[in-house]
Amino acid sequence: MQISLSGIAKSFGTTAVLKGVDLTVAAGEFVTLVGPSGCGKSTLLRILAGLERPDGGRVEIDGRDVTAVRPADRNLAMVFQSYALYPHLSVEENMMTPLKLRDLTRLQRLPLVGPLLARQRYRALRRQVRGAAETLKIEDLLSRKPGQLSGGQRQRAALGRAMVRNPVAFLMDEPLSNLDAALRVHMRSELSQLHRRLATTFIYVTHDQAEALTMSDRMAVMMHGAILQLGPPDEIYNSPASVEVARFVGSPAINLLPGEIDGQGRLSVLGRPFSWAPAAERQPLLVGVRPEHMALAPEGSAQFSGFVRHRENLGADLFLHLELSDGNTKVILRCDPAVLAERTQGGAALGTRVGLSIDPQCLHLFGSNGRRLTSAARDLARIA
Amino acid sequence: MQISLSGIAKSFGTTAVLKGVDLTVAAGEFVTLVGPSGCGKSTLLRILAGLERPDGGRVEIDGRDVTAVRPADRNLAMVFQSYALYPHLSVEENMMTPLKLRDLTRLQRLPLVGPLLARQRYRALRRQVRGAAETLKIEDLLSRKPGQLSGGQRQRAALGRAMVRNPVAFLMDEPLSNLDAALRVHMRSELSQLHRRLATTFIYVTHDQAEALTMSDRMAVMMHGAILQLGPPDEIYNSPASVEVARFVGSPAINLLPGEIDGQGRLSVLGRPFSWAPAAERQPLLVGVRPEHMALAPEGSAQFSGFVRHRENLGADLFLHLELSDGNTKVILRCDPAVLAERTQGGAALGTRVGLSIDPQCLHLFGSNGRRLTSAARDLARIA
Amino acid sequence: EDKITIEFAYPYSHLFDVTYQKILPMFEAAHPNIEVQFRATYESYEDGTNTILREAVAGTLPDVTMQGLNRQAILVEKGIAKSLEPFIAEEPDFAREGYHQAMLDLGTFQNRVYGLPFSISLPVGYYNMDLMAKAGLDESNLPTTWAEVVATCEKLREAGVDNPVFWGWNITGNWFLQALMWSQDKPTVMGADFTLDEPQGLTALSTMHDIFRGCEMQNLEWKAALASFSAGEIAMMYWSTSALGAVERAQGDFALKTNEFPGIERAPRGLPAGGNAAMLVSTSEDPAELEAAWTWLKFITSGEGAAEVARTTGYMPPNKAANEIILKDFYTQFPNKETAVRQLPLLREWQAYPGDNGLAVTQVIYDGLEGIVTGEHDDMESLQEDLTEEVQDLLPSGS
Amino acid sequence: MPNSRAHLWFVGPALLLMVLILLLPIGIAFGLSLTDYSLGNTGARFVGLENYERIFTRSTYEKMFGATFRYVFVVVPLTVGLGLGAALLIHSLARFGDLYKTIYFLPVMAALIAMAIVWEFALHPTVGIVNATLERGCGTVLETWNWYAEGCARTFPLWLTDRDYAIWTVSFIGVWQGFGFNMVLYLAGLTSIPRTLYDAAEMDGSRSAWARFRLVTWPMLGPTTVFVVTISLIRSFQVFDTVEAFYPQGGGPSKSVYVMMFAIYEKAIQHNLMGIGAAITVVFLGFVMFLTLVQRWLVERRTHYG
Amino acid sequence: MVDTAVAAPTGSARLPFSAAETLKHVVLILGAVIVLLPFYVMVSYSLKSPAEIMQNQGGPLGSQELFRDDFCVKLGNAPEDCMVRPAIYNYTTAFEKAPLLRYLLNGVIVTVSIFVIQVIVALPCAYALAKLRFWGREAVFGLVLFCLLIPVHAIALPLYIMLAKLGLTNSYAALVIPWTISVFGIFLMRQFFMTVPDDLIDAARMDGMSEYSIIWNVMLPTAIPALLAFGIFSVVAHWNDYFWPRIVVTGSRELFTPPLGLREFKGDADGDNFGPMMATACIIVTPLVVAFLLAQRRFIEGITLTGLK
Ligand SMILES: Nc1ncnc2c1ncn2[C@@H]1O[C@H](COP(=O)(O)OP(=O)(O)OP(=O)(O)O)[C@@H](O)[C@H]1O
Ligand SMILES: Nc1ncnc2c1ncn2[C@@H]1O[C@H](COP(=O)(O)OP(=O)(O)OP(=O)(O)O)[C@@H](O)[C@H]1O
Ligand SMILES: [Mg+2]
Ligand SMILES: [Mg+2]
Repeated sequence: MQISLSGIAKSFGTTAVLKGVDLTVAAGEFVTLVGPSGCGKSTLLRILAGLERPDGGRVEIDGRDVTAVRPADRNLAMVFQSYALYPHLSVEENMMTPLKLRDLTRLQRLPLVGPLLARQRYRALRRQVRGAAETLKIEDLLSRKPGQLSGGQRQRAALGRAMVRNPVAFLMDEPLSNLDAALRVHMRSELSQLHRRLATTFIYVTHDQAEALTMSDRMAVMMHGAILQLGPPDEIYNSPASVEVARFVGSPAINLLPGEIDGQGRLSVLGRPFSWAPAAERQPLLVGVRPEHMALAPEGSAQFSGFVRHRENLGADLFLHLELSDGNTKVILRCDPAVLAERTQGGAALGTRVGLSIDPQCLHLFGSNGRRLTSAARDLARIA
Repeated sequence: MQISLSGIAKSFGTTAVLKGVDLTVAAGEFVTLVGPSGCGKSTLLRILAGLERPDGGRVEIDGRDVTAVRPADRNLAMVFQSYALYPHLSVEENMMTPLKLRDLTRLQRLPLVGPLLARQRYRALRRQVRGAAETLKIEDLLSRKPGQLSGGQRQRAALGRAMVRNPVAFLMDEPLSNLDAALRVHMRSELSQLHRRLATTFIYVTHDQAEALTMSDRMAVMMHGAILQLGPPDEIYNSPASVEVARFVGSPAINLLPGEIDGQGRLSVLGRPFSWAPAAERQPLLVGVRPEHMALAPEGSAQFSGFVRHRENLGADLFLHLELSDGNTKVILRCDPAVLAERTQGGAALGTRVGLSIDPQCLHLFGSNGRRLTSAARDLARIA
Repeated sequence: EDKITIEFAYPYSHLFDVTYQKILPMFEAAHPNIEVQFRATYESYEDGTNTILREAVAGTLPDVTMQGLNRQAILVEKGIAKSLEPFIAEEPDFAREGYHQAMLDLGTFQNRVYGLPFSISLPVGYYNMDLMAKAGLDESNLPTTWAEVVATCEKLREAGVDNPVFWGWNITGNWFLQALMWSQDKPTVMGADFTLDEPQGLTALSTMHDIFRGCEMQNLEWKAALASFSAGEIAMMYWSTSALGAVERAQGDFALKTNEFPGIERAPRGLPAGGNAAMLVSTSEDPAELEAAWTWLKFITSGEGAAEVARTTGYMPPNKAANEIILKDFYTQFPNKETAVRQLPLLREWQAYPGDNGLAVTQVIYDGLEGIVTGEHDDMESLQEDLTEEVQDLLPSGS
Repeated sequence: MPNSRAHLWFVGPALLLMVLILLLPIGIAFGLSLTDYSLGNTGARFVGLENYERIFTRSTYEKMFGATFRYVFVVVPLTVGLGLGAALLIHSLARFGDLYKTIYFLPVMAALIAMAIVWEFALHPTVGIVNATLERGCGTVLETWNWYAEGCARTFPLWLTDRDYAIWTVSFIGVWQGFGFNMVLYLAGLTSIPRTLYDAAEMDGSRSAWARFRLVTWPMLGPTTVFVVTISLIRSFQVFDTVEAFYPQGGGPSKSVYVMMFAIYEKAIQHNLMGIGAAITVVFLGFVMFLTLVQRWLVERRTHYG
Repeated sequence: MVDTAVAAPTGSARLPFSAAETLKHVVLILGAVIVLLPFYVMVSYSLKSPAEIMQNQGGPLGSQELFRDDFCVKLGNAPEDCMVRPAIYNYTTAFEKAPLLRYLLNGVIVTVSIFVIQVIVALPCAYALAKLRFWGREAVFGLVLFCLLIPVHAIALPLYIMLAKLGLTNSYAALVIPWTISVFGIFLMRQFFMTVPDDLIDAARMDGMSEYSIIWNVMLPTAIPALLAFGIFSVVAHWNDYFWPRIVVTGSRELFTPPLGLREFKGDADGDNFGPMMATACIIVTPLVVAFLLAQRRFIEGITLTGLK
């Protein structure tokens, strides 16, 4: 079932938080909304859920306009950053709550009398809960209260509460951000697998780009209340539509160097001419190079040189922070620690001067308005 | 000034939290204590600070036994996970507090009268604070209250409070764990640079191995109240002394495969013989391979094969989760997304069967007691 | 047949509960068709009046209420109390029931009877004879004037009694002032005129001043005074007869004697009556119910009903018949209760101050007298002046 | 649900009751304060500001303000101070904290009307347990203290009926009754101070408990203190039960304990002069509101929240 | 000077009773003695005969010698049949003369209904003030703060007149209605609700709960500690209230609340009946003490969470 948001606008007081956002999510898709803090991700999600009413625009689910429909009647399930489990109910009761509210009459919901009156139905509900719990491997925790669970277990219980009712879509607002790093990595793959298994639409909000990159079919990069770019993760990583997107996606962040296209249409970076012409008008540029696309090179064959100012060895990767010879540009480059150790005895000590070369195929060119030059090197290379 | 802990033991109630820990930190060194939650890192640090008294063992600073000395008299500075800034004082006042407590008399500390009585001294203190603030680039924030600062700024203010007094050493208990991912990466390098600039001893507690790996001169891996391995980060990454250390350090975690050394002293992994002999007795083994030391290989030349179960594209890296053909071993391998895209059209789709090869030089062998076999392949390779 | 129910409320449950418990069976035997329902008791006379005023607003008045003698006027002024004249007129031999004129006067306003007194108290002296003996006094020569009292004080103090006297100036604010005024046969208010400005007023104030200073009297609150007296620390205590029960119950191991209230230079010529009177405040239009209320009212204030007052409390019944005929042996048996009866001829009205500010006037006087005890006022003439001015200002003609 | 009208149903009843039960009577009181209404009268005369004029000119009312402020200025600092002190002591205890907590909270729970009578006995000039205990000290070194010697010579003070002592005694009982309440509030405040702040203070070189108190405890208790002081102020301005129980008539020796709330009660209910009673009510409300605003303004700026 | 830093380095080496700890106990015990003094007097008097009370004799528990019950004598019984033990007399009188059981029952009825209604009224209002955005919210909250200042004694008479006009005096309604609105309760609960995460409420909305059931099914159970705190304040205040019941209950004693039981023994100018009075006082305070002991842990926790930190 397709979900579409069109022209969604929302202001709080005088500040416009969303400025006419359009987004269409296909059935079964995993879409991630990513963006810096305060850009309006949560607000957009809450509007979709019906928790907030937009000032303008339409929300459609399966072609039906639900802009004015109550959250309870949209059949969407939401998982919150803080899990929002009812602290006084056991995990089982937590998971049963949405079912009860949907499937039972008011009488049947009564505390003590209800279960006696509708024994059959209760049994059915309990079966449903147990099923979801099995999927999430939390059968053993059903009788515990949220206070007695660890972060990851709470996370799963919250998922369970969302799952039991077979919603049209799952909405998740930074569901992993309260977990510690290792657990976050683990839950990432669990969520992906869950998505594959259930084949339900997931709309996932995060400000952690690693989550967005690894899990989504498509990701939307939001900033200042608008979606800047929407597409599959590798498209966004490899062809960011603007400097802002490029800067936001990728860790460590993309290196941005000043450059220009001269009268002959030739590119130069930091004053150094490059050997090909990106077929654009004469203009100043920002040239983006990801850390993994820079390499140490013997001083002779290097395009740039700089001093090692800091090195971060992550075991598998080594990040060198260089200060280029021009004195005010800093770049980060990634290398394999083993390779580096072999090539430079003891591995580029702090303060040593090293050469640097850039693969021209991997340059991202951004015009003075911050937008990507469509004729950028890499795209050309692809077409070729 | 050298700091040394010897035979530190500590129990809370009946549970022994520290079981005789020895640690010597040289002057100016950056030592990181890393380990899973609850292993006793904070307790050890608090004992060093004097906030907790050990049940047994000695704490020495510069050769002097300070086990029974009050925290205030040890001249150590501590930065807390929650920053522990005094919320009612401005950043400047926060930073001035330790100076005041140390340098001023009771009379001079009086709220209104004090600054009048000791104008000179106050001016000197303020200069000192300003100096530290400049180092940390928070001069503009001096008059703000902690509540008006962002996480990173608070972090720096807390550092500032520690710095002003020129302590013998900085003790830091997970100072970055309350920051978001991007800021954490940034602060990592700032802290390293600070360490280089001040050349003071840093003792740094974290459970985030990325921090430990990137910042420390030496890192100590703690588990269950004991230090399992102490050494420079790359030694720990490349030659983990035990399975536990190997499993803890590295992300994604090291792949562990069952193997054995047969009667002829030949190694086999998952039943597949490898072509060299690690010179050890016949025994079952656990063989560790880091994700970056595995590679996709054409089925023919591959040592193992498996099915792609999940893929995580982080832009710069791509992690493939494979299920090996034996049906119950799962491994993760890292590859370059660009390379992968070129080599396999569309890049190893889910469910496809792929071949896998392992660099035998990069195997880590652990005996049945979990300890590293000292004659492991890589070490041999190095010696050679 | 139909039972008529009437509602009735009275103050001081710990004093009068027992009285009504004894009266009620007798009444029910005599009038089986009337049922009397007791309401929650009033905590005090003030509480009783305030309650009636509130109930008048709420329209939930009882049929018969017992009000402090000096509180009757308010209810009459505000038109809440009903005149009893029509019922008295119906009674063929009302006088024979024993209501004598002095007593009826206590409940008479504008020449119409509104209240029938039920229990009467008068100021008396309580003496700890063991201590008095230290001053060389016995039953036969107890002080009869305030001057003698002050002289006795000195002797007692020499004999080591720190605290020889307690003089109950604070009882309901102005009762003892009226006592000193009536002693000189002077009413405290005449119409809307406060008479404290006359020479008798100054005499009254000076007498108090002499007693307080001459005896170095402590400013005790009643409970504290009672405790001190019971513990045998106070030799002479001047208070209402009504407290006799409480005093006897709590008294320590000494001989207690009550005696007539001393006077100024000579025996008093009059004393204000304390106590309460029954008033008809029923809002019912039903003659049968009013009749029933009257029946009850009459029953408790006359004959056997009234006699129970003396038997069960320190008060005396205002009814001649009850006192003289029924209780003859009773008083010989309990001589301490007889003191008040001996003072009966001195019975005078406990005066109320007219107008809305009546209660505020009492307060002004209370505050003034307190000033004498606490030593705030030493110049009685200026106090006389101040009090007169302030009180006159609050009285209707003054405004 | 921003679009629902739910809040009307939620706030409505409370608002309605607030208006009917609290604001309407205050309105009526304000109206009555301009008249000479007296319960039981059929009508009332409009007298303008005469009632207010009286309040501010008569000496009785001067005493009223005196007594009220004396009470407030004794009771508020002491209940707050003792509440804090007790909370600090109890909080730092390793054990038996619950016991003390319960004991100190007892006076809050006891019916004041009964306790007032008990106090009257305890404070009785001669047989009361207080003076009886003091008397035991006679003949010892304590006699060198002039005040004590005088007490021994005759009696120790008539705590409740001496005009020099009465207001302080009543204040003492107010403190006795109220500090347990503040203690509980402070205990709650103390439990929520993060422990690391004390660690930080320790590391910063605060050696004495007092330094840690100044640096951490007291500032962190700021919001609690604002609340406690506000509540204590309101409560002590509203003191009535003790005064009425001790001095049902007159408001203490020489009106030295004639606090405002008692004045309202005396005028409006005892003397049945609703006009003046209502006028005092209005003045009272004005005072409390003014003080609360001042206190908020003074303290709020220096208080740290969250 | 108080050792507030629990984490002081001496902490772990602390003996059960160090010098400092002992000193604290000394101070606290002294305080406790002063605080308990009137309670000691109360209990002690409830066991004594009138003479012993007045003369301050008989030690802490009274001599328990027989004394004559005047009331019994006045009813016409022979004096020798009316000899009673003080303790027994005081307590039986408390229950017989004042039908104290009935009063206690009334007290329970009144305090419980007051509390329940206060909760029913205050909880939704506090919820709306804390968690809903609507026009006029600040004004309503301002009104709540203003109403906190209004003393009951000042509005007693206008209120009485209003109730009288409705014909409600002398009824349970009269005892309950004026207290149905507790601005303190609204204030306290609002502060608490401010600390409840918005997400929890949104989750309930997503689950299909109406705003109304959110209050009772989500907020109420979460707020139990705060409610307990409020409950103690409310119950203590109304259980002990003497002023208001005295004003509105002028009819039958059937409606008396426990403190009014004291008035049976209050005699003003004519001497009180102190023994039974103190016995009554003891009986009245006992349920509260028990309740406090039971609720104490969560009670303090409740205030801790209400944003008064
Ligand atoms: N109820 C509200 N009232 C006023 N402003 C609000 C409200 N909710 C959100 N905002 C503002 O709207 C902006 C967008 O908020 P939103 O919660 O959607 O951001 P976000 O992208 O989810 O950020 P984060 O990553 O920090 O969760 C923020 O500046 C926030 O301050
Ligand atoms: N004051 C205390 N009382 C009782 N147990 C304690 C106390 N402090 C710590 N512990 C226990 O001691 C163990 C070690 O605690 P510690 O805080 O040193 O762990 P840690 O390594 O710092 O963990 P984390 O990474 O979660 O901070 C834990 O199991 C903890 O529960
Ligand atoms: Mg958000
Ligand atoms: Mg820790």
